[in-house]
Amino acid sequence: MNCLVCIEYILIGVMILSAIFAVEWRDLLAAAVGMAAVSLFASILYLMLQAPDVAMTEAAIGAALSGAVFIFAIKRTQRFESEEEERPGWWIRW
Amino acid sequence: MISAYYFGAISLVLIGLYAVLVKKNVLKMLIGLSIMETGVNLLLVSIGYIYGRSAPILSEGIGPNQAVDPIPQALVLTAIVIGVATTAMALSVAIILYQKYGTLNVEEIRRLRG
Amino acid sequence: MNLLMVMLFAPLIAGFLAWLLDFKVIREVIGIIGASIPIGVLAYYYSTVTSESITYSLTVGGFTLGFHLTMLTWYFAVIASIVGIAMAFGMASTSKSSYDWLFALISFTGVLGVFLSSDFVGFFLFWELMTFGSFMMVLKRNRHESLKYFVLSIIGAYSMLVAIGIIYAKTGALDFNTVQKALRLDAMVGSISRGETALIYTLFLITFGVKAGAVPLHVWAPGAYSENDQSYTAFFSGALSKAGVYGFVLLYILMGAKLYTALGVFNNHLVFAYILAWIGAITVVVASFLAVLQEDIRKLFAYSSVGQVGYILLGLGIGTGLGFAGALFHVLSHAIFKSLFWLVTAAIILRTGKTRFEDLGGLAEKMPITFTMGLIAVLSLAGIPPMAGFASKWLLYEAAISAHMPLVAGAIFLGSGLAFAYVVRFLYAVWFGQRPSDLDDVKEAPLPLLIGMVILAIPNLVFGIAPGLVTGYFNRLFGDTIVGGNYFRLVTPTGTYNALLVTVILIFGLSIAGLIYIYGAKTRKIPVINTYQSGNPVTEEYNLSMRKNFYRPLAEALGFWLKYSWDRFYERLANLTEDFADWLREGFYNGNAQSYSWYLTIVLLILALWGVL
Amino acid sequence: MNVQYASLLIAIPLITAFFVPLMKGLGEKAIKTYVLIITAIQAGIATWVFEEVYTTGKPIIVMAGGWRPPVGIDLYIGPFAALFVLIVALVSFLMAVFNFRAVKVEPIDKYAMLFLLLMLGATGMIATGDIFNLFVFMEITAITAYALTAYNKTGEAAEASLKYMVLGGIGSSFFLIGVALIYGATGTLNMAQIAQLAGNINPTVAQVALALVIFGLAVEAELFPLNAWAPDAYQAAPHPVTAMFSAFVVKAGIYALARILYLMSAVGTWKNILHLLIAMATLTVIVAEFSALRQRNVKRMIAYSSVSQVGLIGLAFALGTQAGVDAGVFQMINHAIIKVLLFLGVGYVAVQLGGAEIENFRGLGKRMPLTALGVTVGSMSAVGIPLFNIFWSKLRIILATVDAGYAWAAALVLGASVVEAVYYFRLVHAIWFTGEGERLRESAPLVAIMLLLIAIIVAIGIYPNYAWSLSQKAGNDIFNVAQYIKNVPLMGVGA
Amino acid sequence: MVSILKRSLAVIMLLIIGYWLAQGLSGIPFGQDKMLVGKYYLDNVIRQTGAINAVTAVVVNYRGFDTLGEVTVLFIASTGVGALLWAKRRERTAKTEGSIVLKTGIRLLTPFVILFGAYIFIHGHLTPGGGFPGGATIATAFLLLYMAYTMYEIPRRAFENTEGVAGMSYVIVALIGLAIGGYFLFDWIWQTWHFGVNNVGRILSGGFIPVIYTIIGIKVGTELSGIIDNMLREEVRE
Repeated sequence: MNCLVCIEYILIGVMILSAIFAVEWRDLLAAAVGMAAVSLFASILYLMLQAPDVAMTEAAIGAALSGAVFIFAIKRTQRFESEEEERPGWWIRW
Repeated sequence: MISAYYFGAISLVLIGLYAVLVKKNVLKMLIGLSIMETGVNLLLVSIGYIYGRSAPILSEGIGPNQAVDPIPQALVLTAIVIGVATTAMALSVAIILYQKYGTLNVEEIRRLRG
Repeated sequence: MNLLMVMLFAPLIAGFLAWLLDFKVIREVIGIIGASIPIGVLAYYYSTVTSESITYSLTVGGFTLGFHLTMLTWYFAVIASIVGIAMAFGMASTSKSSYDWLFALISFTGVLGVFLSSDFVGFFLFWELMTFGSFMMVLKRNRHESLKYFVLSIIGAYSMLVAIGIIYAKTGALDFNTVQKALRLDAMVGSISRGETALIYTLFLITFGVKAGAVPLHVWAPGAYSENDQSYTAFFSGALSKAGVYGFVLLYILMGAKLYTALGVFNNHLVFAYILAWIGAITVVVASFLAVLQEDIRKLFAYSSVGQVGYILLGLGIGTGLGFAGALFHVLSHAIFKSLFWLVTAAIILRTGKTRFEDLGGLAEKMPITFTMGLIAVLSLAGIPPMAGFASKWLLYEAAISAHMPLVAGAIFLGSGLAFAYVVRFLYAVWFGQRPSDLDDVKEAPLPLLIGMVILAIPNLVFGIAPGLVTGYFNRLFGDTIVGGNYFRLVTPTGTYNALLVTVILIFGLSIAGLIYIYGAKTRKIPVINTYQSGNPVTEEYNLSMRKNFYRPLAEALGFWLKYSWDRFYERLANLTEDFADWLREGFYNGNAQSYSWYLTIVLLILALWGVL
Repeated sequence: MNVQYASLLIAIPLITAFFVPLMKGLGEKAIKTYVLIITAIQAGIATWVFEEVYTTGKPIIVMAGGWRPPVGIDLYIGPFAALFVLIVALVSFLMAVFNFRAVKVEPIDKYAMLFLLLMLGATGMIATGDIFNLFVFMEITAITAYALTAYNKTGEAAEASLKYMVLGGIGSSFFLIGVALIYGATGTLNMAQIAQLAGNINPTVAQVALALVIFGLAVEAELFPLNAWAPDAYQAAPHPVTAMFSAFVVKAGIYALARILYLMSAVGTWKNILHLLIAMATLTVIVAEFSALRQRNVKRMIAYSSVSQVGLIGLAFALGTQAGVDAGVFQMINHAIIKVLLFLGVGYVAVQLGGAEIENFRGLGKRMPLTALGVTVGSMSAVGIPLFNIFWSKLRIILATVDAGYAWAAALVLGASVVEAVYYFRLVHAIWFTGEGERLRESAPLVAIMLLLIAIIVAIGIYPNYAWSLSQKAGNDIFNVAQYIKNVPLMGVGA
Repeated sequence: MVSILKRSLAVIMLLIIGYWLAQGLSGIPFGQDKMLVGKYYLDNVIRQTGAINAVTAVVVNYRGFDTLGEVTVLFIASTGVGALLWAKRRERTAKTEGSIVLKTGIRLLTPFVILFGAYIFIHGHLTPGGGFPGGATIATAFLLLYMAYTMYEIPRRAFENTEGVAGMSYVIVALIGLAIGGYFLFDWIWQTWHFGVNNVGRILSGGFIPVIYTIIGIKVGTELSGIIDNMLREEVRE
């Protein structure tokens, strides 16, 4: 196993982790940032998959603009998920 | 055994779908959809990857036999833009919903039923 | 353009013209002309049709619609046409609306088309057209009743559609000739399984049963017949319900052999026919009892119609040549006497505006011609010679006896008795007795209506005195001597009926009685007053008279049975369905976007399990 | 004339939609007239294409960029596409007339753009011969539909749009996964080439890919249980848009479904997918009919009815026989006509009387007799009464269904149709035999449209031969995959 | 409790679906050469389109129809957002002005960011990037302006018109192709005029790709800025 594969695995792992965080975080702002992070990691992966065009587009549109639009929408609605949702699982409580 | 990229892509799709299925907040569901789209895009690009080849930019030193498949990349370019378009539409709908219903909980947004 | 098509579409076109040219007299004239063309064409074709059948075909939507005029279809078409023209005359007086003309004549075309079609597509098409026209007639007057009629008709139509579909899938054909040949062949080969045959049979049974008004699918009939223009009801009950009967005849022709081999024999009777016979018998008994208990003229005749069609089914179900002859004869006689009844009812309602027995009485003096017509109808229905009704019932009875079906014969007898019971009531309560004071200025029925009645009364007498005219036609139709004798005499294996002789004797006896009545008895005219309660004041709670609750003791005796009503059963079923619909709707379309995405995931899961397992 | 000019079908709506922002200041009337003119032009082009395809009998293959497929994207305008592009254009034209009355909510210029692009999306979906291009056009249609559903900007509209969006989003994501799998397995995106290569795909991949693609399209095609968005969207959308949804947006989805289904018929698990689709279609009909039964809102009721009729089309397409496909196409034509009529009538009543609740329909026969006539004819046709057009297609479908050996499906569908008959019956009764009211003035153009549609309905009902022969040709276009492959001038890349 | 059940049910279902998808994907080996049409593109891209970047050539030229649709989708999104968030009068409601560092920085940066975006889309046929990221970069410039200044608003009318004109020009370029070469979206600059044939690998080559990418870049930039603008302005009632 060479180092590049290592990095790949780590990146994919982190991407999945941030996806989980994006889904589980109750603070929607944080969740939107998490989503943008997923896009960002994905764009690095695109780069590793020899797709620089896609990487650029994903970074510019998927991560930056999409995240920004999400943040604006959150600003115009509500920041937290409503309260009747039960306490999140142990893996997220910290 | 499938590749790590496939694994990552499918995981993203499933995590996104999970958010749609379980999270009651509309914005959370939309985040889920967005993550799903990212996953699908990743899948498409990884299908086009070929070991040991470089990006399909045929400048000096890179001939037609040293480049990866350009088609999935072209498709993903389109798909990303479509994804952001959907997201923007969805978010403006969510804003209207919040104005009219005062909540973003899908269980309360159900005037149309039956 | 073929003359057959002219005849078929003349009523339809006349209907549309009458609807468009909605002016008082023009409308009626167009309608009557349109309705009288078919009988003219049929008369023209009489000599041709006895030697060969006439066919014609159209191509519509990739389907070929074939039409044929054979001896059988000619017979049915003539019945429909006679009733149709009588209806047109009746409607000229009773109906003031172009809407009625349009849909009545549409259904006329529908009925003719059903009789003339020689393939399933045309048959179904005209079947629907006829249903549609009659449904629109009911819809205008009563929503609840029309809904019942509608739902049952649709169920019937769709059953037929599925049955036709199965036949098409099995034989690859839709025209009667090919289907008949294929099914006859299949009776030997047996590639259509028993279950499938039974399914087709059941589906057709539902379809034709609905239209013929066989118990338990009769629930639409009383309401639809009574909540209607009574002139149209003459056609509805007289001709349209015969389409169901024709369907059963067709069933015999097309798949008799197949049904025989597939379903077998029980007690020396064909099973499928036996079922039909019993349905007929039950219909006769149930409907006749219910008819007796009615307090409304329209309801009474409505149930009576249901019951009389039961006779026809019963005759068909006997399954012998004689049974067929009786049934087909009864088709004719029921059409003419029941339509006559309805026209008489129409006249009564037109002139008095009343429909309940308790409000009527003593009209014989005011409407003598109508009364005479009513009398003819009563005699015919009750099966008193020398009317057509007697001849046909006699044939049916003979058929039941010779086929060794005593129970069925009993049903015929019981039905006749009950029929007598209710017509007597009609005869007395409407025409005789004390006349309510508000009916003192009632006038005779208008001329067109009388013409219509006369058109129907004449065949009643003619075919009553010369029943051999009809049976002779049947003999040619079957190509075999089923009922012997000449014009006036009917000879069957078990008995003989000489109509002319009976008539002569009857006229002779009646004249003697008349002479005695006029000259012999000392009569005095006294005003009729309500005195037959032995001087006791009549209390409202137990007021039994010929006009009111006359058969109440019977109703009390039948109380246990009357508790169960098919009508209520269906209503409950309908309510259950609606509740189920609500439950389904609220449960599935619950408004939650999340649940909807769960549905999507479940479908994915199904797909996945499919792939994984 | 160069057949490549058929690409104007795509170009005209696009360029005109892009032009709308420039005429923002001209006011509402001008923009609506503009849309009317554009749809008329589009209808003209579509008529030309239709003529061309049906007189020569050859499909028009538009090759974008001059690249022969599979290198470039081709538009395959065969008999089916020619017919349906024409229907799309005509329906849009009629609805552009209806816009004058029905759409009052600002901003009209945006509405006009979305309206034109909805037409474009459906046209593209029907015409395209490339599976990813299909996805793009599907998204154009879907996103336009999301926007138009929410266009009224009420809470209900936004809610309906949200549901549509969530379900559509999931559907399109999985569709794209399916496309990715197909691409990965065959290396091409051209439908004809996929059909050529379909038999060689690894069976597992083929099974997953076909299932996912069908799943994604079934969401658009409103098959149970993926149709939960449909009644809401139909109810909340502006009236002309609802008619367009029912008349061609769904049709485009179901066409795409059928097209891909038959293209992939070489796949091993094809029969299983057919069984599943038949079950889904049958359930669609049943559930939708029952749901419509006690509906108070007539627009929603007709929406359910539309869903059920579409289920019928789905059933016909899923039979896997030539007869079934022909019958399905026939039903598509007829259904488009009657649903335009019904939604036009109901929408007009809702505009005039302030709502589509059944109460507003009482006495309609006296208040707006011609509209009432339109709704009545539409209802009677929907039930399948002879002399109206749906009768023929329903008959064809039932015969085909039984012929294919699915008598139970036919029986269930017909059983559900009894329910349909009941609720239409109630509507017709409420219109003609209850209630009273003053006679209102009815708009002449709308009445003219309704009378035209009634005439077409009755004409097809009495003389279905022409429409039937058209649908046979169109059905053959879908069913006969070998012919389709032969018609596309494939370049022979890799094959 | 119900919720935990629901969650676990969802997880189980998703795992099964995931397994199924993975099973399907296992039939498509990762990293292997599976190209069919792609190979053709790589072999012929320079000769046929004059672009070095094969992805760009595929996006704009070979599969130009997709891109046209893609541009339309974005146009729909901006239109749709505009239609949905429309109100008689709207204003920005941001309270906090950006810090002085941010303001100054952005004032300095904006022209460069826009220039960079333009660079990206003009060089689309040579280097990675193209109209979409380029346009997005331009939009980012406006996003930064919005963030820094509470009162800043884009010239909306002009932007919308630009959007429309850009879209129209795209279609017109395609229609010129139809008129000149007989095919919609035909690359008339390269294939008919043979413009820049000797220039492959430099900016003045690639047929209509730079033209279209410029159009797309402008269009995407204005559209995305329009979306941002629409999201940020809220309805005000007098």
